[in-house]
Order: sequence, then structure tokens, then C-alpha cells
Amino acid sequence: MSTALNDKTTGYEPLIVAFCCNWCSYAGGDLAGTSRMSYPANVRVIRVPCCGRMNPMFVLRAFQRGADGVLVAGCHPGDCHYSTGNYHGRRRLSAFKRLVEFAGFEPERFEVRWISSSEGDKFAEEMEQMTAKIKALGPNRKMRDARWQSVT
Amino acid sequence: MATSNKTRLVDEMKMQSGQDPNECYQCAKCSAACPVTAAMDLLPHQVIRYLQLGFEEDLAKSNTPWICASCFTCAARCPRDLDLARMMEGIRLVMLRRREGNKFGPADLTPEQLEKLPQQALVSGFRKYNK
Amino acid sequence: MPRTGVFICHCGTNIAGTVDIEKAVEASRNFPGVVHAADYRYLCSEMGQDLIKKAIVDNQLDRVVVGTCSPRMHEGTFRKAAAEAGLNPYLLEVANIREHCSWVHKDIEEATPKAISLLRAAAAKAVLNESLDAPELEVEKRALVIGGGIAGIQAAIDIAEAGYEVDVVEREPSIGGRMAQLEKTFPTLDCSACILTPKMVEAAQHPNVNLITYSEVEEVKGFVGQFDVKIRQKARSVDPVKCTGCGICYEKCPSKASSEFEMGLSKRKAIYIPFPQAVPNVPVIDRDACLYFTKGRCQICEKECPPQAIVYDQEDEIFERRYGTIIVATGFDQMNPSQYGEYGYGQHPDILTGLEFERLFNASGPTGGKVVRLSDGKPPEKVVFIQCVGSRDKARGMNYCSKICCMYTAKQAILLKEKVPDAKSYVFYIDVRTAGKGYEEFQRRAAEEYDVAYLRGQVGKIFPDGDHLVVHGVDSLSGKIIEIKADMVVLAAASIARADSPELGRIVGINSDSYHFFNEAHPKLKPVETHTAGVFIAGACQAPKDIPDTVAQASAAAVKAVGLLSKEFLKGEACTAEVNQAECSGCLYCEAVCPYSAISPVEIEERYQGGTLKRTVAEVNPALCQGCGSCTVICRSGSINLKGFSNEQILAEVDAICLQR
Amino acid sequence: MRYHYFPGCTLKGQAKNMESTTMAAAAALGIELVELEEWQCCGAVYPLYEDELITLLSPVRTLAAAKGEPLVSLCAACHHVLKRAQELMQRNEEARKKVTDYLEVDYAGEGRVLHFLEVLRDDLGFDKLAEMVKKPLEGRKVAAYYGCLLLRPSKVMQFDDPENPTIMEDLLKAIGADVVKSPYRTECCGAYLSVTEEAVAEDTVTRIIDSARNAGAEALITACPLCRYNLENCASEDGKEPIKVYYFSELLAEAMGLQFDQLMTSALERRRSSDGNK
Repeated sequence: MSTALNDKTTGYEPLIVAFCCNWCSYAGGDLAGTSRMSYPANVRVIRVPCCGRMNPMFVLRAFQRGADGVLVAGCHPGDCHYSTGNYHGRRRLSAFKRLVEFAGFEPERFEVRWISSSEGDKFAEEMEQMTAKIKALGPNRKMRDARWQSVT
Repeated sequence: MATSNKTRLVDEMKMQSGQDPNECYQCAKCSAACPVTAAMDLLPHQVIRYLQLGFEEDLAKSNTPWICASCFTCAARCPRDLDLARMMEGIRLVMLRRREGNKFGPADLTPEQLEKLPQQALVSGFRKYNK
Repeated sequence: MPRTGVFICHCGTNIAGTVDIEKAVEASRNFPGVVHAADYRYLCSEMGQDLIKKAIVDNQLDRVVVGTCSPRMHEGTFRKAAAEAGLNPYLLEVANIREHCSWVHKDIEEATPKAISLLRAAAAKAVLNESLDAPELEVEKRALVIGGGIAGIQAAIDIAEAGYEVDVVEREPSIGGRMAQLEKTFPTLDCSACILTPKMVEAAQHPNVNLITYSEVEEVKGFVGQFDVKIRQKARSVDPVKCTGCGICYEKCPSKASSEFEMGLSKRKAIYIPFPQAVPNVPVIDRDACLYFTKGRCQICEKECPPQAIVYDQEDEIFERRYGTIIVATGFDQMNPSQYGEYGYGQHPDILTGLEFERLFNASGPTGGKVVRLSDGKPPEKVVFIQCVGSRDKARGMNYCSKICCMYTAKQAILLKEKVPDAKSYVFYIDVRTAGKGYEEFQRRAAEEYDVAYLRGQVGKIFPDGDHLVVHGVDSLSGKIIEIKADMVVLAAASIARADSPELGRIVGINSDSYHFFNEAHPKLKPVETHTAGVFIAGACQAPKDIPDTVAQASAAAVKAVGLLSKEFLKGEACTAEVNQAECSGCLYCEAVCPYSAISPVEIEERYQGGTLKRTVAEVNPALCQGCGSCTVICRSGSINLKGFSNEQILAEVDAICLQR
Repeated sequence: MRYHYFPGCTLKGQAKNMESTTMAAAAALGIELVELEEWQCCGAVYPLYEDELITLLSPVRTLAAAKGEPLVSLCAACHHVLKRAQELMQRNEEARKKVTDYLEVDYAGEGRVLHFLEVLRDDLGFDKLAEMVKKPLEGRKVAAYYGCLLLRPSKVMQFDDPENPTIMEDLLKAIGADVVKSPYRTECCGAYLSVTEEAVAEDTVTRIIDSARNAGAEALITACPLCRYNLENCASEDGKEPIKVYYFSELLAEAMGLQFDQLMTSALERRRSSDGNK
């Protein structure tokens, strides 16, 4: 159990899983680090080759396991390292977001952003904003699967 | 001569005008563009330089902010996207608010001027020089 | 369960300063499968790598997790170390606890649990890692250079000299680029044509260089070692084999158009070569200006051409070639300063840009080498140079410094004094930037020996007044308003990226910065590489640059290209997609989304109810697959997975990260 | 074409003839300008200091009174203040809330805020205007003087190209005058410095007038009462060929064939609506 995230005295700290494409957003995250910017530690990054690799299943799994927010970040449209991966990702994930909303889940918990490898500042800013937004929204209670916690 | 760049004048001017004098790199385009430099004791870019260096007392004595006619030419041509007209207004207001009384009022006008000047000039003048 | 070892790097205090290493090591011991955990001050050092290698052997580790800097930094280093210890390199995972953790968080109480969670995710993924092999790819032993300016010419000659074939694709009818437009070059004042023309000829005559002028790259497919490039050779309307370059055609041609080479300051014919030293010396018909193409009459050039080289019905030709590597050297443009209304560029013939003014010095230029006012043909007495027009301007122009203007302005002021001894130059500047060998001395010569007045300040407005241009500016050093009744004004307009560079970037697959200059892979250590393997950049398409820097960068790019061409095989991508053909339904949606045409249908035989059944399924060509993973998501039956980033691995990371909830 | 009309103080005082000539010309052009009821002075200068919200009350009240419908003014200063107050209301939510709460009005920056010149250019069209002209000002060499307030800051005013405007020249062309372009047409006249620093105004105005004269102009037009005052009173003119200064509307009315008597009558007619203001 993490003390920082669930400390009763400091109040609620959300967990945000960020899937970042290797070429732009993950590198943008690296630049945020190299430039010594800061953003909340609530964000945990998982590296994927491309946002076209993002199976909505990964997002659902994060929510089931108790993540309060999920962010997918890819290269700006037109700048995909694999030329078209982020177009596929954009289409798929925007349809997915509407489905999530349709199913009665807060769509704000899931966001897709375009962050290039030169946008360290934007990376930090997006992480900051996402954390603040989810903090205001409160814990993810709807999709979290309590059974999993008891198993582990 | 103050040399700290954290003076009250600069802080208040920055807060109110939303302009940061440190963004200026002293190309002096504002001075080149200003139509009323002839009567100024400091050129417009020098006012920004004084703000950068915190020469508050010298700024308080300068007539430049009072000569500025708010024609916005400096702001229109500034390569740093600074609005010097706002900074000048900031300095004027800080000074006026510190000062007892107004700098200029109806009593300072001749009857002839009062007769002839357009109302717009009177209102603008009182606005600029008074609290 | 595999045996995993976890190694955590202090990176001096870079990580250890905000992550409690001891705690992280202790926590790592409890991750599933971890049998060994250790830390070291600098894991990437030789000692650190030896520590990992020794631990792999001593503890019979078959999975390794390193908690260090970004995998984009040192993943290769550690994988190589693991391989040296006999482990398949892909069994090693990196947890990025520096860029994504210790450097972005200040509180040790926050960063430590986060680092542990990132390590736990990497360990969970590593358990599922498999041994992978990168396929070997053949290298096509030919290079493509896009752009035939000085950068492209230099790169092509260097590659050719190393013994490889190289094609140069140039959009204009002749190679030469911007340098061909210059009169003299700073700081030595050698004549630009005198030093450039021999290089142009050398490129043209080199047996390994193939110049493809008046042509553009339309499509690039494939990948490093095997780029398939589609090139459009625009119709010249002249047969280059028959043409002898005698020049009778453009002498006789009755139709005129504005000359691009002369920056629109003079006219050229409808059939033309851009400048006298053009290479190849083969004219082109500008079909928008040619009377035959616009009105259907004339044909004088055809009648006059001695070898009968005019071919009106020539068509654009598109051909495809394979290249092992590509160098992009497309150069720069000059900003049109007419948006700066206060300078009145475009409204007065005596207000010119730097490049336009340069043409006035040239003997074959619009004034035949006489420096005169374009309004009345008189030599100017007072010339005002304004620096930073559009440069260093975040409000209306470009935020960067264009780098070359301070120097070429000093050069032009010196040349002016030599051509028109009575002329007086004034330079309004913000800062004079003369970093470069011999540059400062050169600029000082302008000020000291050539009587150029340097005024520190800017110009507010130019007021045309009769024959003169009244320049209203300021000298901030004296605090005086300066008014100069000038005869000519020269604007040092910003150097900007080519307008179509984003489009070319998309075609070639490289990205650009917010100004549309192409991005290098690393601002310091990979200045000519791009993020696309096998594609290199050189010259002013990367950032404003002078000739020495451009030539140096071109040679650097050529070395990189030659290094690549000298290899028999390249290692391909190991993390490729894989089809479970037993489950594949053969819908081939994957084929449609694959950007590399790496997926194709294949027929397989299956035993079915005692007999055999033929069925179409998808197959991935691992040599072509680049591992983007788009196919894995589109697959309806979930039968494609991506090696190295499998569904199971990513889900294991998600689980591990969320475990703390 | 029907517009709300905000006159402003000066047009009821020193610049009466700008209003009367505009009203007469507008009527002839089929443009109806309906004066707002119980309007107040706009404040004459736009407050550049962000906490000077009190000076915004009057312009915002005026903007709200137009109910989102097009609002026209004639005086360059009034137009400047209204336009910039509108932009602040659109941009700064906090300021908007404070001001509208205090005024108890509902206003979020909506509605077109126009200078009468923009009505002529964008809604009527200078081509149409040219057709309606009855007495073209043939052979009259006129230069336009823009001053500052209509043009700058151009991002907010969106009136014309701030360094190279054409709207007044286009108007002059439409009414048949010979257009003279003077390089000083967008330079500041010194504004209210004529009240306190006459020497400065003399310098700026002399440059403007000399520049127009050298370019061959016999007359200048302006849209700002203060510019006109300065141009007429501050130049050092010893022995030089005099230059007449008009409001643009005076020449417009003249080109529409309206006689002086008619102008006076219409001015008198307008009188009643100005009673009780201020």
C-alpha cells in the first residue's frame, strides 16, 4: 500500500495511468524530466509503441483495477512515427469514450491528448490538469472491481 | 538610486498591467515609434530599462509617463508583444495613488481653453492626470 | 516462474536525491519472481554493467529489470550488457525512475512509492518477456539527397567519393540553391559563384552522382536500408540529351516572366536557364508563360533550336527507385516582410530585402552589377540597413535569431562602399552577433575601415518623402532619435523554413519544430540524425545557418549515410506483430491498417473432420513490420499480438501499477 | 438598415456638425441611426489599468443597452472605448461578472460594435455608396488622417490594417475626391497633450500637416473631434498654404448633395433628443 496515495491525513490522492507512445509523448515526458519541470506523482506512465496500439481493453482494465483516471497520449495528428497509427487511435478512442459515457461512466476520467517530443511543458501541464480534474471528481467507484483487491 | 528590481512600483505595475518588463530586450523600437519623444526626459525604452533595474525614484521624477499620449504605436510594433502603453498607465496610476490630490484639474485651464477644447479632450485629460 | 534480478541506479544524486534507494531495493525483493535486488551509484558505467553481468551469472537470472533513466537513453546499453552475460537482450526491462520520477517530483515521500510502483510494473512485464530476434535487412547501396543547394551538393560529392551511388533530386531547373544567388561570401569575400560553380560541375561529372533536376519527391515508402521513393520529373519540354546548351532558344524567345532567381527584380524568358552557370545547362519551358502553351502559336524556339531538342509534348515522368538512406537538404526561404507595414516593403521600389539587395551586386543580376536605386537608376548616397526584420520577434515574426543577417549586412555594407565610394551605410541593430571564425574581425572592419554607422536601436517607421525615404529610428546608446533621409533601405528579413517543409516532412516521415524547421534526433549529440532511422538532415532546413556550418553538416550527414551504406545487413525491429493463425478468421482488417504493407493473406491447410481444409489467414513479414501495433487492436478475434508489447505484458503493467489501490 | 446610435458628449458639444452631417447623409443613404435613450459619457479613455473597473461601468451600460443589436458611434474615442470594453467583457470573466453585477445588467460581450465608417464599408458598401453620390467632389485633393484610436490595438479594434489602412481613402474615392496619401496619416496627433503640453502637440501636428501638404493635399478628413481640434489649432503654420480639416461626414454629406441649410435644419431636429443627456 502506498502511503502517499492513500494517506488519510493528506486526503484523497487519485491514481492516474498514462499510456504514452514511445516516440512523442513518452519522449515529451522525458523532456519534462530533463527540463526539471514538475507534475503530481499521481501519474504513472506505461510506455506503448504508438497510441494506435491502445486497445480499449487496457483502459477498462485500469479502471477495473482502481485507477481514477486514464490518459492516452500520442503524437500530434500528422506527426505519427508510424505515419497513421494515431489516426486509428484517435478514431477508436473517441468512439470508446462515447461508449464509456453511454454506459454511465464519467467520460472525464478518460482523456486523449497529443503531446510531441518537444512539448515537455505541455506534458507537465496536461498531467497537472488531469490530476486536478480527477481530484475534483473524486474516486472512481463505478468501474472499480472490489473483488480483485481482496484477491491480491 | 535603487538597484533592486523588486520595488513596489514595479510589482504593482506588473500586477495591474499584466506586463513584465523583463520580457523586453531593449531593441528600442518603442522609442523609434513614439511620436512624442521630443518632450520626454526619458525615452520609452529607457523607462522599461529603469523598471528592469528598479530605478524607482528616477521614474517617479520622470515626465515621460505623463507625456505618453496612449497612442498604442509602441505596443503595435513591439517585437516582444509588450504593451508599453499599459505600463505607462500603470506607472501613472501608482504615482497618482501615492500623491495627495490631483495633478491637473479644471482650475488649470484658461477660460479660452474651456470654451474651445472638445469635451473629449477635457474628459481624457482629467482621467489621465487625476485620481 | 522465471528468476528476475532488479538493479536500481542512484545516478549520483539524480535519482538517489529524491528516491529512497534502500526502500526501493527492499520493496523490489518482494515482487513476484524477484530473486535478486541490488543498487549501484552509476549502473551505466562499466563497473555498473559488470555488476549486472556478474549477478546474471551468479544468480542464474533469466529476467532483468533496471531502474534507471529513460529507456530512450540507455535501454540499448543495458540490453547489450545482458547479451554479453548470455541473456537474450529482450529479457531486460527498464523502469524509468529518473525522467519520469526523480526529476519531476521534489518530495522523497512521493517519489519513492512512485518509483517502487514503476519498478513493480517493469518486473511484472519482465516475467512475461520472451527471447526475441531482430531480423536482418538488406541495405540498398544507393543514397538519395533531396535538395541540390550547397548542402545537397556537398553531401552528394562526399557519398560519391566514398564509392556509393547517389541521386540528387532538385526542384529547380538547376542545382546551386541559395548560394548561387549570392555575390560574395563572408568573412573572406570570395566570390560565391567562383567557389560554388566548381562544386556544381564536380557533382555533375562524378560517375557516382546522378542529378535529377526539375524534379520532386512524391512518396517515400519502406524503411532504413530499403526506402522506395517515387520521384516526379517535371516536363522540361527540352530533350536533355539532344540539347547542347547553346542558348539560342532563350535568346529568341519573345515571352517574358518574372525571374525567381532574381527574386522578381527582373524578367527571364519563357524558355530559360535560371542563371548563366546553371547545371545542367539545359533550358526549361515555363508553360504558364510560353506563348505556344498558352495561345497555341509562336514555336520560335523549336524552329531555332539547331539540334531540334524542343519537345512540346514531353510529359511529367514518375519513376520509383530504392535507396538505402535519405539526406534531406532543402534549404530555407526569406520571409516576405510586407506584413511590417511600418517599413512599407512592397510599396516602394527602393525598400529591398537582403537577398534582393544582394542581386544588385551581381554582374548578371537585374542591374548588371550596378548598385543603383530601382526607382530612378541613380546610385544611392545613403543606405539604411535594418536588422531583425521578422527575427527575434514573437509578436509578428519568428522568435529565433536568423543567425546570418549580422554578417551579410556587414558584407553588403562593405561591398556597397567598394562599388559606390560616396555611399554611407547605417545599420540599425539590436545586438551584433558575430560568433564564428573571423566574423567579429570582419564586422569591425565594416565599422572601422568602411565607415559603416552602427546604430543600436530600431526603426519605428519609414516615411517616403519625395525622392527619399525618411527613416525614423533611435540610437539607444546615445538616447537620441535618429532621422535619416535615405536613398535605399535594406531589410534583413528573417530566414524561414520552406513553406512546404511540413509536407515534405510528412512524405519522408520526419518531424519539424514549431517553425517548420526539421528536427534533429538530439540537439547536441545527434545533430544530423532524425527520429526516422536512415534519414538525415543537413543545412538550413534544420535551422538558419551560414555556408561553413551548412557544409560541415552536409559532410556529417554524408558520413552517417556512408556508414549505413557500408553495412551488408541492418538489424531490423525485434518487437514485431505475430498472427495466431489457428485463431485468425482471415478478415484481413489488419492488412488495411498496416502502414508498412507488412501483412498479407496466405493460404494454410488445416485438418478438419478427418479431411483437410484450405483457409486464408493473415501473415506478418517481420522484415517489414515496424511494431506499431495498430493491427493488434483492429483484430476482431484478438489473434494478433505484438512481441515486446503484448496484451498480456501491458495488462500486467496496469495490474502492477494499480496494485496500490 | 437600422442601428442603435451612441453619440457621446463631444458630438453634442464641439463636434455638433459631425453629428448633423452624418445624420443627414445617413438618411440620404437609407441608414437609420436611432439614438440610445439616456446615454452617458463613455469615459473618453479606455482604462489600461486592470483594476479600474469603475470606469468601465458607463461603456458596458451602453453596450448592454444595445441588447446585442448593432451599435454605431461616430467619435473615434467613443468607438475605441466601446470596442475595447466589449473585448474585455468577452475575454475577462471576472471583470465581466463584477461590472455586470454592479450594473445589474446581463451582458457577455455580444453584438456588433461599429464605427459609422465600417457601416459604410461593410454593410452599405463603398461601391453602392459611389452609385448614390449626387455631387462627386471632383478635383478636390483630400488626404485621410486616421490617428490612433480607430486602428490600434489592431487585434481588438479590427478596423483596418493598422500600418496601411485604406478605409478612409476608399470613402474618398467613393465620393469622387482625388485621394492624396500622406505617410503620416497613422501617426498620433498628440491627443490630449494639447491641453497640457502644447509644444508636443505642435510638433506632432505640424509634421502631419506638412506631410499632407507636401503630398499635395488641400484638405484633411478625420473621424476624431480631438484630432480635428489639434490639427486646426496646434500646427505652426506661419505663412504656409492653409489646409482645411473636415470630419469625413462633412464631405460625405456634401457629396450626397446636401446643402448647408439642410444640414443646419437636421442638426436642429436632432437637438431635442439630446436634451436631458449627461
